[in-house]
Amino acid sequence: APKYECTDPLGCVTYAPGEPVRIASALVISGPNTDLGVDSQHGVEIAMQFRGQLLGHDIELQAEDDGCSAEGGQTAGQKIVSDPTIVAVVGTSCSGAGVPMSEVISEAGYVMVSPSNTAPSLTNPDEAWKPGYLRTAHNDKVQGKAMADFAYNELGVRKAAAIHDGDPYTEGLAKVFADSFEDLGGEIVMFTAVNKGDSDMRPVLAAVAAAGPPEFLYYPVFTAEGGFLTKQAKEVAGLENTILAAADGMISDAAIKAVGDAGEGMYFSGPDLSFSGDIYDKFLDAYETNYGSMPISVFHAHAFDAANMIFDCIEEIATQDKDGTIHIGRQALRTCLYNTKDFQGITGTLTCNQYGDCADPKISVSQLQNGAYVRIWP
Amino acid sequence: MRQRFQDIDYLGVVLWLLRTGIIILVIWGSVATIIQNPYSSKTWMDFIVFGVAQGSLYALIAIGYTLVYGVLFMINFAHSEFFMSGIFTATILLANPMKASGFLDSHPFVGLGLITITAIIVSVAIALLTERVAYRPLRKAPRLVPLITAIGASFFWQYFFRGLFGSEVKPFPQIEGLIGKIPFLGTEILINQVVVIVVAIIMLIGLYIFVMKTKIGKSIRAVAEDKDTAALMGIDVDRAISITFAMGAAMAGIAGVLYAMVFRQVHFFMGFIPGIKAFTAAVLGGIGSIPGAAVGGFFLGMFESVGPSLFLQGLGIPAPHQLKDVIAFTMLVLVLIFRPQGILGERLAEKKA
Amino acid sequence: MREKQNTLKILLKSGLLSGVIALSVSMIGMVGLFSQRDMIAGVLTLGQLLLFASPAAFAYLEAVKISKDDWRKGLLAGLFIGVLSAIPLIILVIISTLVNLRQYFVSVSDTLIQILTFNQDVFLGSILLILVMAFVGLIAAGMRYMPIKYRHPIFQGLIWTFGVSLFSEVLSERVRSFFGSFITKIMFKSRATQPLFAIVLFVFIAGITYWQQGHKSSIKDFIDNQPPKKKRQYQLIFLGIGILILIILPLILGTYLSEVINNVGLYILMGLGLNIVVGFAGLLDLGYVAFFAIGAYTMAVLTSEGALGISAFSFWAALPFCVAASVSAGILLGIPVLRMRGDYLAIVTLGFGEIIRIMANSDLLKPFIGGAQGILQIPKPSIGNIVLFKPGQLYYVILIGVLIAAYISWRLRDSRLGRQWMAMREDEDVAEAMGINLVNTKLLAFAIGAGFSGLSGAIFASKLTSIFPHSFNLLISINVLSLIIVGGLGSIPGVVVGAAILVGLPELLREFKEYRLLMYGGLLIVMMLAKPEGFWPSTIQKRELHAFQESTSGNDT
Amino acid sequence: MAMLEINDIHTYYGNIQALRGISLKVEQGEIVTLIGANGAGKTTTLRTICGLIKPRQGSVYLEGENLINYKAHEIVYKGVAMVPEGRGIFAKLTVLENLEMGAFSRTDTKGIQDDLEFVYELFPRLKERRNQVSGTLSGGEQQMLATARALMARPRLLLMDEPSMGLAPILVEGIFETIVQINKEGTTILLVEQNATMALSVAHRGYVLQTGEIVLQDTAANLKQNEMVQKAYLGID
Amino acid sequence: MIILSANSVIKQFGGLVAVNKFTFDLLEGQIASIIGPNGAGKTTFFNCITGFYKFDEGSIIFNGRSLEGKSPDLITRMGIARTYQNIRLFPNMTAIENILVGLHPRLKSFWVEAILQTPRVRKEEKEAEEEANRILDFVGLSGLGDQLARNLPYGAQRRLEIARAIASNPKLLLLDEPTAGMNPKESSVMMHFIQNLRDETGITILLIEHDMRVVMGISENIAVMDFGTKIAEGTPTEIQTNPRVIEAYLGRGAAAGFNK
Ligand SMILES: Nc1ncnc2c1ncn2[C@@H]1O[C@H](COP(=O)(O)OP(=O)(O)OP(=O)(O)O)[C@@H](O)[C@H]1O
Ligand SMILES: Nc1ncnc2c1ncn2[C@@H]1O[C@H](COP(=O)(O)OP(=O)(O)OP(=O)(O)O)[C@@H](O)[C@H]1O
Ligand SMILES: [Mg+2]
Ligand SMILES: [Mg+2]
Repeated sequence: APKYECTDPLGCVTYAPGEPVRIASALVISGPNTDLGVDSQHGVEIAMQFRGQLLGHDIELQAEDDGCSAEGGQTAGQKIVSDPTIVAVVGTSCSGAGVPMSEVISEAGYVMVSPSNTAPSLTNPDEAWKPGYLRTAHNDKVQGKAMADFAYNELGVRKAAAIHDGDPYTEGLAKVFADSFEDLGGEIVMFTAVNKGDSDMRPVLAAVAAAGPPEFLYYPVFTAEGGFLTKQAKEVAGLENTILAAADGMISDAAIKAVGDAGEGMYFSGPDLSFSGDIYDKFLDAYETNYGSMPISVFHAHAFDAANMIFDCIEEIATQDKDGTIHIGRQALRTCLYNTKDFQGITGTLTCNQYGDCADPKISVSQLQNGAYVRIWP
Repeated sequence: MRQRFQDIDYLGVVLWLLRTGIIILVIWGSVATIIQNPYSSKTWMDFIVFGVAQGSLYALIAIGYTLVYGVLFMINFAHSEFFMSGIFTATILLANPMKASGFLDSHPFVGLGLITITAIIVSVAIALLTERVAYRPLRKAPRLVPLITAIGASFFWQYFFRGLFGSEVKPFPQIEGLIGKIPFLGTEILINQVVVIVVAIIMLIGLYIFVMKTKIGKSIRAVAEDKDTAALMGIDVDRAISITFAMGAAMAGIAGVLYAMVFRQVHFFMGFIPGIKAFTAAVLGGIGSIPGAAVGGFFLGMFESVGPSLFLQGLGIPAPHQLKDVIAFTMLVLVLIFRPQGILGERLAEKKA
Repeated sequence: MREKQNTLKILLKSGLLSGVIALSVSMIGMVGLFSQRDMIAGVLTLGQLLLFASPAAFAYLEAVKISKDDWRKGLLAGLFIGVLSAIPLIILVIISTLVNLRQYFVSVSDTLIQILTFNQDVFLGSILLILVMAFVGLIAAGMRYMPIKYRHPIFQGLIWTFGVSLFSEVLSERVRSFFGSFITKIMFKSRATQPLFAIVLFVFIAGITYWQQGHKSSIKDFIDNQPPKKKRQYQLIFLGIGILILIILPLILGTYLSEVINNVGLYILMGLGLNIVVGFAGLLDLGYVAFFAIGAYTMAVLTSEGALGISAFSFWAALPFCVAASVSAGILLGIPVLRMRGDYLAIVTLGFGEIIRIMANSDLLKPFIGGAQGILQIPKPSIGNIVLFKPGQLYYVILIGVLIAAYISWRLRDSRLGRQWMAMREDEDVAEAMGINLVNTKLLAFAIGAGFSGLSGAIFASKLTSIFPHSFNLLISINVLSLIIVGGLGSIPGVVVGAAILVGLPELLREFKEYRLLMYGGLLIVMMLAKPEGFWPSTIQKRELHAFQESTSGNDT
Repeated sequence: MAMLEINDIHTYYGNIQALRGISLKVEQGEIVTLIGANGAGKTTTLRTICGLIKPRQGSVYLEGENLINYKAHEIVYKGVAMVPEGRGIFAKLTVLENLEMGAFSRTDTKGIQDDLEFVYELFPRLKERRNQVSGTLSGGEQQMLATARALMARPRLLLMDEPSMGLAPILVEGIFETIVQINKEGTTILLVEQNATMALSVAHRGYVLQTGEIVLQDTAANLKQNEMVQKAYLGID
Repeated sequence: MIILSANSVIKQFGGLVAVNKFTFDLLEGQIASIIGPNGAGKTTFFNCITGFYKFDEGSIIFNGRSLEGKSPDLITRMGIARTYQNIRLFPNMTAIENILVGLHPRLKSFWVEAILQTPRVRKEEKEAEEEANRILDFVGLSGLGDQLARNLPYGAQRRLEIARAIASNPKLLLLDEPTAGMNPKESSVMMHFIQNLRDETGITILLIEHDMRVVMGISENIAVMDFGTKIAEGTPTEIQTNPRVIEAYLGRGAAAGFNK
């Protein structure tokens, strides 16, 4: 038989018979944001389980840690690209890790699909976008705007305040919310911040109360700070009637417990989680069996979709020898992924643009009612 | 010429500029804020109460740093973990199960008592274990060595408890009877804040009396001054040091319970920032001094609570509360420039010869 | 009679202690997690190794306390310790069948119980556990009674086998790139060693060690025995080889390990700077990361092609400004803290580090340095048209930085300024009375230390191409301080050793995940207890430690 | 039975050997002095007796009981007190608190009160200053305090390390008078002194220490006349 | 010629007046002593001279220049060196290193030169080393240069402290109880050493001492201090017989001793 010759400009990955197709994940699986990454990793693992084999090859996952930091992202990236048998990456969890990692991945000719990077800069070619980067997570611009929309139009509030905690994700989201809300004609009475790790939020809440008090208070932070803000807001004079709202950083079991009664009636923006369909039911079953609990954060579905997008493309573009050896062109894989159109995933119907924004940006708002998130909008 | 130049105390000039600069900035900011008058006097009162409550917690934790520092001249980085371990354990093993079973609601104070005792026991046990394993063998080593083991112990315990109880934020139940507000000087304060402040003050005074008046307290002070001579008096130095750790840890354990009462959630990482703040408070007040730790704690709590709104808001600084730690540390520097020994620190002899 | 009681006390104490430790590693989830990780494929998992480590260690250490020479008693003791070690675990297993422990202790999962009971039911599993633990204790105690001639090679063999197994992921990647996948498959399976290879490795190392015992001659002895002129020649040759290795290192290490080395290098650079401040001048600085941040931000602002950048500067043109900015910051910080002593200094510098980080993260400075969103699009250094993109290329930039810093440190240490620092460190008042201007001397230490850190930060920013305030937290300062002390305070090679241990090792052990910091903490404690003077102590540190030993020996004996 | 008997003590600081086989005896009611050059090991001998350093070899008997396995603070309970070199007062504690620390090993409140009166009588100056923070006392007063504090333990054996060091001549006389007086009250004293002339004039017997070894022992009167002692320690040529 | 002139110096600690209007002149080349009861303020006076304490009132003029407000390092560079009542060597540095630190004010090299290893630095370092060894020999510690200061015998430490002090080439040397803790024999040796030092170098020496044999043996002028004030000044014979001094300081016994 004629020997296969690789013509792909970025090179090819070849798997001999019996060798597994290797993909990597680079998610945050240590440190304070562990839940986020572990949940996504489980999503990838279930996708692998469902797929079983790719063109007669097993699939193997090399799980790396992005540490939720720029350094962590870069190191994980270097580790991945030092292994030529890895064909694609699901990651990163955190946008901060995504920026340097996408650079490493891109330069080495690999491809990565992030399940949970939401920073606008990552898919902006004038800022951080690099060829080979895609994501199934929504862009923050969408979520912030959606929340503003909901507050202004749906709840009819005109005075709002926003608080962030200095996290890039939180800050970005709060900013987009504030800008959008003002664009809609509302008034932002205060845009302020706390620090990660703070516990006494009363002074800042009192300042917010004194500034308005706002009808609506949006703090898209994570569980710990969010818990403090929620509980203490109820205790600060002037904020008794303010509507509280947070974002997907606080959509989790732990968050429900952390806010307790104080969170009753509070709103949460986030990717639409009312996933439905057979696949998702099967997914949840598998999740429960494998890990003994229901998903702990929101991005498992995005990771599942990301992995499946990659698998689909591999199946589409790989060339197979008679003996079962497969060859995957790296550029071909990239092109295929960027051309993804109407991909039917758990998170919706995904279509990627030329800068890798693939999400079907369905943002919903849910309300905490009797200790459970209930989707109320749209 | 060179001589003349050297004679100028340019350091003094720079220091003068620095502190005058800070003071002018603070005054300017405050005046601007007051002119804008964004807050009612009730809000100001709130800020003060918040600050005092937070300060009480800092003070209680700071005691542990100050006691250990006074005796061993060592920054016990792991102290923040003594604080965390007690209440974290008590919350998971006691408070939440008691809440679930309804016991806590039917017997709130018995329950709270049990939680407190458990928290103290765990904190003290962790402290004694740490002292025995990581500090005692290094008592006479160069000073930075135990500092490093303390840092190591801090990491170790943090992640030990994370492994044990998980990384999630855990809720701490509300205690019936401590919910609500009471009127106070034209404003209302939360009952749990009152409890925090009162308990903290009682504990601080009690501890001070204990250290100054009782035999054990005096033996600790003697050990602090000179271990060999203390042994010559018949004092068991190891025991005295263990007691010191235990007292500090017990205070931290109580601080943990108060913290949980006010903030109602616990986490394996919850000790880190209060720990740093409390150590700052201890230094601010004059490390080694018990009243100093108390004063430092209250001051720091006040700076953090009132500072951003008073000093920064008027200057039009965005998100002033984000900078509260900047204020806290700047105030620390300011105080130390004026009083290098801290607010109540003992005069380190001007310079010994 | 009393003797017997004593024996029983020792055994009970060490057995239960060992059991509690085994229980702890199980309950915090380490055993469970690491059981998924094979060491020797199909034979031994890391989790098992961890579980058996404590009875093995206690049996080995305690058995001799029972009887120094009667090995039968010793073996019995080992057995006993092993059995006792199993008891807390069995209690855990039994309780877990009665109550759902997982609602309290998240790591006590069914998987853990299965591991502890070897997938059997509670009764059988417990018996098995006791037997296995007893066996481990027995073997470990037995080792102690083995003549050193055999014991030493066995230990060496074990250490190497476990070491290679532990690092098999990285090693297999290297082996593959050098020798191809066929050989790799013989040696490694996924992230573990193949059993056969493990055996061969063990036998080989043990054999070599055994053989070496008879031929005690080291290269050092050989050189020391040469005449002075020859000796110098040999030293030059070794220096040459050393430099050559440094130059070709990235080729040997490959991409990932080069990346690790680069990270270590940046820490070495910082460590060298902090070593001047803390090690030479004795000023405890806990906010050292501030200068790193300032160097990084200066580089970012000057070179970034994004919205915030001035972009007119190349990496090389910006570098002096970065160093200058850090040096100025060093002096600026130095002035208010000059009169503070000891730990007052520590907390104020800590505050300074936090102030810098918070300001960088603040909305106040966001228009200038990006706030939480950081600064993106920082170009990598380039020489001519070649962009130093790969870790293996950036390596040389870092290497040159480290060499320059090390050279400066070394020269300064032996200079008049070095003596000034040393004197100040020993006794500030007297140093001043010796005519030393404390202000200048301290400020110089801060400034030079800050300069190294700024350089490191500048390279860091360029290496990462994007920086976020988050990267400049207190942990970095703590890490740098720890590494210079673990390496040996005041020692220049110590910085390298310390960075390799505290930065390189955790980097390679990424798979320990959330237990990395726990192990890091434990490691710090163990290392300081074992080697309070550090791994490569400076002369002065040795002297101080000597004083420490002299004064403690009295209390210990 | 001798009050104190030490046999063949070898004490080390790390690897430096400070004592090379010291043996000496102090009988009940005696004042015994140890003289020797700087670094001869006098302080080390006292520290070994009271347990602050443990010897590698040798034994220390107090009225027949071996002290080697006791820690320093336990030895205090056996009736040994020391006035350490450089006085070692607790500078931040008041005079009274210092004295109370001296009685730390005792629980008989009444006895302590009596002894307090006794030392106040011995050193009326301390009574005047009882509430002063002791760090601000003058050198001589601090020396009185250190001695008084040791007496508060009501020791049977009192070890004194250079009580006259750094004191004004007028105080030196006073200190030696006090030593004699304490001894008369029934306390056995082992005295280390540089001021050999004075020491030998109050002591009953003396030992001469040289680089960690006893080179001479005799009655105080004889030692005073000894030519070698005169030359080496009394400065009489 | 008067080299040091203190005029009505006052130093207070809180309410305590440690030095009270102390006036004292020191002639160049003299060996003079300050004596007085414990706590009289002698060491405090030394600390005022050397800039360790800022005195509250009065003036101290050294070689025509006021010492007021000067920092210790400057004062050392002006030519005053001292030793301490409790030896304060740099314990973990060797004897030679201690002296090299003492030589500091005489060295000129700049730290940048040290990095570049300019010939000037090398020359200076070499000379400094030689000078340090010379001083070591002079104080009689030849061969002990590589010993850690901490490990030296007590007497040697005292000498090393003096060596370190004279390394800066001072015009005035302040010695605080140089014979404390020495036996009579050792004190005599030290006494002769001090006398020699002055005779050979012409340096002015001011010492504080409680050992009357030393004080009376070598001092040319003695000031007696009590409660911070000067209660007497004069030659040894004058002082020995001064009733106020006997009353406050010497005691009858010591005074009687001199008369023997
Ligand atoms: N902490 C220590 N570390 C090391 N060596 C020591 C220590 N203390 C004392 N030495 C050494 O032990 C020896 C005996 O010292 P010791 O203090 O007992 O002498 P001494 O007779 O009391 O002298 P002095 O008259 O100076 O008080 C000396 O050589 C001294 O250097
Ligand atoms: N830093 C200080 N703070 C407060 N009081 C001090 C300080 N330094 C010295 N004193 C007090 O000043 C007085 C004089 O002390 P100084 O040390 O000068 O005495 P001295 O004459 O040297 O005595 P001695 O002969 O005992 O050394 C003493 O009462 C002392 O307690
Ligand atoms: Mg002595
Ligand atoms: Mg004095």
